[in-house]
Amino acid sequence: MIEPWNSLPLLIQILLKIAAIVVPLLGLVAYYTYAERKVIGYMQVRIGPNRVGWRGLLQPIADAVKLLMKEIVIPTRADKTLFLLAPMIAIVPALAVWAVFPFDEGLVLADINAGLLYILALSSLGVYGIIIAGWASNSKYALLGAMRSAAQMVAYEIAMGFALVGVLVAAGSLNLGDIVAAQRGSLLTWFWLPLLPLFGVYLISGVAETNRAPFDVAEGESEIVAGFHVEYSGMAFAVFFLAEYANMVLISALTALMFLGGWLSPLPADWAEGRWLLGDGFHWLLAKTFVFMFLFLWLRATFPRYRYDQIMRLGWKVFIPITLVWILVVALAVVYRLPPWWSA
Amino acid sequence: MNALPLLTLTIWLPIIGGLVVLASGDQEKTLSKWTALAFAVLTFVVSLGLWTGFDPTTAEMQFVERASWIPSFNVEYFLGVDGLSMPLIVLTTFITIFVVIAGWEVIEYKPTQYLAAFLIMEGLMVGVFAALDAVLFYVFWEAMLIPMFIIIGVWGGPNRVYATIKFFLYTFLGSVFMLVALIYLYLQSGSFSILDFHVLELGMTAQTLIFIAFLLAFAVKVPMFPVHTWLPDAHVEAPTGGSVILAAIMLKIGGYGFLRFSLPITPDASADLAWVIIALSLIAIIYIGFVALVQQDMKKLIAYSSIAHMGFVTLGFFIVFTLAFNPSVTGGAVMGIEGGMVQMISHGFISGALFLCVGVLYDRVHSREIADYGGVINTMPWFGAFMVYFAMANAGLPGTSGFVGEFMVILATFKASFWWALLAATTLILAAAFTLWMVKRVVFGEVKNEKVAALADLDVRERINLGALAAVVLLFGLWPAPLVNVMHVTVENLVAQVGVCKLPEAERGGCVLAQPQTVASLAH
Amino acid sequence: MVALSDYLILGGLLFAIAVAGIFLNRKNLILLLMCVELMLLAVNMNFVAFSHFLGDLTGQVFVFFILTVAAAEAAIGLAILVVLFRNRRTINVEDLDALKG
Amino acid sequence: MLDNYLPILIFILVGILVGAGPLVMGYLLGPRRPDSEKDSPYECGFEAFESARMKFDVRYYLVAILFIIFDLEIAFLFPWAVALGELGLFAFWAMVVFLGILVVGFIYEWKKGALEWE
Amino acid sequence: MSFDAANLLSILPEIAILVTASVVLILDLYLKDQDKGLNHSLTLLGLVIAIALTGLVGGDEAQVLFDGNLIRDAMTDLLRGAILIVSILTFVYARPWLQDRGMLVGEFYVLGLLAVLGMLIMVSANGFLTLYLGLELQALALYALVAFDRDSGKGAEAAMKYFVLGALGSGLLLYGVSMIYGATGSIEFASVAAAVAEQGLSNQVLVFGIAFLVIGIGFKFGAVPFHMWVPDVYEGGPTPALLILGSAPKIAAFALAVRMLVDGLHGLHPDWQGMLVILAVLSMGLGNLVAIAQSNIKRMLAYSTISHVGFIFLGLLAGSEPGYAAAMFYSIVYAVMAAGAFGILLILSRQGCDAERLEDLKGLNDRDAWYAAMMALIMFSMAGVPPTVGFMAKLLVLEAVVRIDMVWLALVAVFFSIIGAFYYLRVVKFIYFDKPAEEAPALVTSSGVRLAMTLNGLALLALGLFPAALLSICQAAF
Repeated sequence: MIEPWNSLPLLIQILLKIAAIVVPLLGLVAYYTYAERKVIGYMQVRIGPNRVGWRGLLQPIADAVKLLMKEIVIPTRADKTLFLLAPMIAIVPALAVWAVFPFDEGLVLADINAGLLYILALSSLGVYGIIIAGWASNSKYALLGAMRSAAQMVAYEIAMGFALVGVLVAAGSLNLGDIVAAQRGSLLTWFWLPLLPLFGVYLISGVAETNRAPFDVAEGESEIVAGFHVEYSGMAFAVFFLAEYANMVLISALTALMFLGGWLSPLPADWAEGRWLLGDGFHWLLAKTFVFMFLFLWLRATFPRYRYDQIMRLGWKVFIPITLVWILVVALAVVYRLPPWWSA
Repeated sequence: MNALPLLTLTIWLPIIGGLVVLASGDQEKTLSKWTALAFAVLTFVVSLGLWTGFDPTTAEMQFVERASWIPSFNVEYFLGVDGLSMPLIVLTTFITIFVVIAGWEVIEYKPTQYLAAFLIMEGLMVGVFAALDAVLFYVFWEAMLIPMFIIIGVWGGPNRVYATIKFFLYTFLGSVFMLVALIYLYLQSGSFSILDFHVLELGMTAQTLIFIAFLLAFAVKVPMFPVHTWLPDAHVEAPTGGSVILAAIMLKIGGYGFLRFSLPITPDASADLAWVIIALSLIAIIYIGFVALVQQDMKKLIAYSSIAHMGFVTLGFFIVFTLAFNPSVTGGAVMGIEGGMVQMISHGFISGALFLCVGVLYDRVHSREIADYGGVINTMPWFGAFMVYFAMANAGLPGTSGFVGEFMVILATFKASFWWALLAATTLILAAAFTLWMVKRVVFGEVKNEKVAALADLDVRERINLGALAAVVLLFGLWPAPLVNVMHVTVENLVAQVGVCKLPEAERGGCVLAQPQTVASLAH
Repeated sequence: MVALSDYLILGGLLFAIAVAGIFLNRKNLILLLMCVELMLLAVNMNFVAFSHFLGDLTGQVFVFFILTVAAAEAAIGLAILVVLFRNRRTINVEDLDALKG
Repeated sequence: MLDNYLPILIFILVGILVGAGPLVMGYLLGPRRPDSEKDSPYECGFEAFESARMKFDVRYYLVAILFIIFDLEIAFLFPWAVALGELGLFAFWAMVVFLGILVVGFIYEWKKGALEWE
Repeated sequence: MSFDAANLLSILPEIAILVTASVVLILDLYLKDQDKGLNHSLTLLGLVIAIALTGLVGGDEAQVLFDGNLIRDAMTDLLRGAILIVSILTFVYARPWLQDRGMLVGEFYVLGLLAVLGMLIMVSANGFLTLYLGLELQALALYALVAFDRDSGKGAEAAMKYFVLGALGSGLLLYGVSMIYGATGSIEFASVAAAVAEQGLSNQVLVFGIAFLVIGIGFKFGAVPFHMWVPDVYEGGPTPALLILGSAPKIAAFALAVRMLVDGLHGLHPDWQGMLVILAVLSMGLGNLVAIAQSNIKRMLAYSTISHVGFIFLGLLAGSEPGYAAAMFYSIVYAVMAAGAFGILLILSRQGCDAERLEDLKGLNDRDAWYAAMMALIMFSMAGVPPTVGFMAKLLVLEAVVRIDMVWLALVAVFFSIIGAFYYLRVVKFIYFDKPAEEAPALVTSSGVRLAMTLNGLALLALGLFPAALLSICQAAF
């Protein structure tokens, strides 16, 4: 490291690092919303936003400014403290998880061994934001949405957790860096293949966890207006919005990390290593993440909304059995050192 | 040593009989009754073997049976009899026959359960007399309460629940403290054998506490003066058979307990506190005698008379200590205890018979009030004769067994103190007064009402019953020797034992008892 | 450095709050359930602290199991609560007076 | 090791700021024009009949309870999963037993309809 | 740890119960209503197999298993057997009641079996952790059982109270355990004992821990002043649940106390002895006194339980091997008595109305003389009247207390047992001395119940007459 950096106080160092994560992330989130409208627009043979700036590129900023200027309406019968606390509870974990996220070999703010646990713990907190929002609003729709959302997230969290167990069995570590390292080899040794069912379960659960279409019954405009955030307006609403998209980014990134080898290059290592951009690197992670982020949008444009009972059935009756079975399969494979993944 | 385990047989035969009768249910009542009677008679026959095979020349335990029961606590199935317990066992088996006969036709509600209860009871009572292991003794002693509780509670009079619970709790209360004392003794001696307790050295404090614990148990059972109140209630409410067993045998268990436990185990404390017992006995004799005088209820009257008579028993037992202080007197101690024993046995016959008499009346008229009767002899000459006879015996008429015991006790007391003897002798007047007055009112005089007029005289069953008892009373009244003979050696031995100071060396100075060399003189 | 006693005091305080909550709370059964959970968490605090200072993992394993049991307990507690509510239409502690206590 | 957690703590604080910042700004910049109609809960145009804090379906509780249980099972699986490679076959069979019991419960719930929504 | 067959062999009884519970749980889902009796048969079969296995794996030297988490010794063998046998009785008694009410469902059996499993684990625990897990498994199953009758408001309230106070008890216990762990650095009894022997009373944390431990044990036993839940649970809970709750768990609770206080903390005997003395005296006193005032027989039995707990504590506090053996004897005997008493209540209950009032026992002798006799036996046994085994149990604990020169305590105990005799006698009074009510319905019974009750009642008598066998097994355990 260069000398002036090391002379900075530790706190400043950390803050700068955090800024280096958060600022791009927020930008990404902002433009994710723009991308969503654009992508879906094209899929529906529309153009999408195109007025503000070149091809509508300033649209997210305009949205932000607009929301800033709006009144934050707090319903009279709402519980004011909780009402304002809820969006914060939603966003804090969505941001804080990135603290342990490795962007490249060794490039991580806090390299803790229980990284995955930390992520799991924090992302579970997000649901409190939603429940508290629904409760604090003191509105039927909000409450109903919150309950639905909670039940749904809870159901899929189980499936997700089981899927993660599979990853852990395969990787033998809770450290995200190690998990990526365990996938080193080739495209075929990434975990998506040996853990294919878990990969699918994880991805779909991720969609459900973020309350995204086709699992968006918690907000389902046509059913319960806007679900848990029906009473939210202005920046309070924007914060929820941010949180949702930040979570989508997170899920995409995690999927890339755990199943698609993270920053590993898909090209044969002995050949690609050293060649610019073809070797391992952050850009690969980014690219993989974008694939999944795109997938989120694609799903929304393509699938009709699931019925609530179908959602629950899928979570409990399909995913959990699948994951249980596959965990045992993976465990056996690990115990018996099944090649090519665990021959070591 | 007999080949047959006679004691075991005497205990378990009736219990098994009771279970057989119980199992037979109420379908074949007659058959069940005959079965019950058969078992009762059989048991009596077996117990006669004890009498005939008994060796009166030794104070050793006889017919001993010993088997391990709870080895880890050294508890044994330890049976044996000596001159004190053997007559009581025979008394028990004998009386039970009459109880079975007395309940023959009278009991209509679940008669088999009734008979079974008595048979089981018989076995347990024999067990109490025969047990030489403290735990075994205690088990029989307490177990006895269960059938009695049920007998009074189920077949008793209108106020039976109160009476039976009172009876149970009183006796239970007394005996649990005895249990603690027994445990203490076990821990001191390392065995639950009563015979081992007899030779145990104990400090004065321990002796006193143990004595009090025993006193509580036995005094309630006897019953002695302040804790006697359960008895009239229980007697009044109990069915005839229950009253007979209560008076004839259960009370004796208290007296027996004094002889088996209090005197030999805690002689020093007994000596120390003998005055209390004697005082209470005298109160029982006189005060209770007066109480009996004013009773309106025949059963209550007999109950109080029992208390008074039992006062004689305890008096006879504890007078021994007063005599022990007085080297100039000889022979009285043995006589006192023997008198008490004879009194117990004779009272067993007499009070049993009296309760049977009352039962006879009650079965016909369903009243026990003296006032409801009068001139019964006109309609029931047989009955009248028996009633008068037993009343005389109760009052201690010479020639009946009642006289023998009382006379011996008074004689012994006289040796100790003239005044005590005088007080005790008032019973001769009092007993005569309350018994004969009752008889006068019930049996004699004009026929009082139409109920009495309609009375039928004794049937064969009742005649046999009362007749047999009358014969025994007469027999022992005229010829008490066989009774006294069997117990004489045992009692002498007991007195000798009581005379030995059991305090440990350190406390020997506190010995109030006669020194060993005078024991010989005490014994004769 | 935080001393062992500090952890223990914290654990003790949490425990005391929980126990006080169980006895003082007269309003809401849910609160009661939460107090029960708090109590177990206070115990966990103790275990973790001891485990750390003893350098022995057993305590943490114990915590793991306590957590599980606490969850199961919460599950049963909630289930009973639901049954109770269905029958009595209340979860007010003071309304639970059918039994004399 | 604890040093690793300091950035996390700070990150969380930053997250709170990022969350609170927009709210504060929105509060400062946005207008405030309270209105009884506007401040009433959304209700399709008419007055609310009853408190929104209504009783909800008992099945939500059921899901919550099931979640607690399953989530903890997962918690048990985590350390097992990480250490499986070292522990070998014994750990595998231990977990088969564990999961077997879990599956028994799962089948029970399934057949009992606890997992049905409609 | 390796995959050791010896480890698994020794827990075969537990495995059997677990398998049975699982099978019943699953099978029940596929059973038609008229075939639900199969649950019952399977449960009994499982219990019988478990008993057989207990005999099969038991009897040798003590074995410490699973890295010191479990132990199988003479005490384990005996208590396992006792728990299983009592449990068989309870399930047999419960069946007609359940059938009568259409509640003959698998869940009852599964919960019951899980409770049994928890108890089995408790008696074979060799460390605080295993003990705690067994305890909670038992407790959770019992909480659910008390709330089993879903339409009973009283049942739910009882369950709630049981739950909250049970959890509180567990919490206190755990708090104590955490202190002991902190002071000794181990949760395994043997090492705790070693550590205690080393540091003794000097460690304040340890003493603090013991206080909480004893309070927790008090809660689990239902000893005064931690007894508040007992009467309410007994009154409100459905009788079959009480049958399970009131009988075998006492044996398990005894194991809990012995494992903790004796195996682990015997070195601190003077410390916990004092606390147990207080608990014992209060329990015997309050239990017996308040029981007299009860007109509800279930409440009465609750207070009677409390008083019996006092007696069990007498044996425990003696701190000697005979004392522990006596307490063990007492708790086994109590479990058998309680099973019988609740069994009779079940027989007297009928659809829509449980036998709860003392009056419901009226004239049982006329309705069924045999059951009357059995109930009388049970009551006399509870009162401690010879020749029933209740007397022997009391005798043994009293002996233990007198042995340590606490004669005053023995006197207090016998005093309260006399008071206790009164209300047991009252029950006998209702059975024998009163006439049955006019509309007294038929008894709910079956030949199985009759057989079980006969064995139950006669066992009390037989054990009273021949206590040596059971007693020597109890003594061998220490």
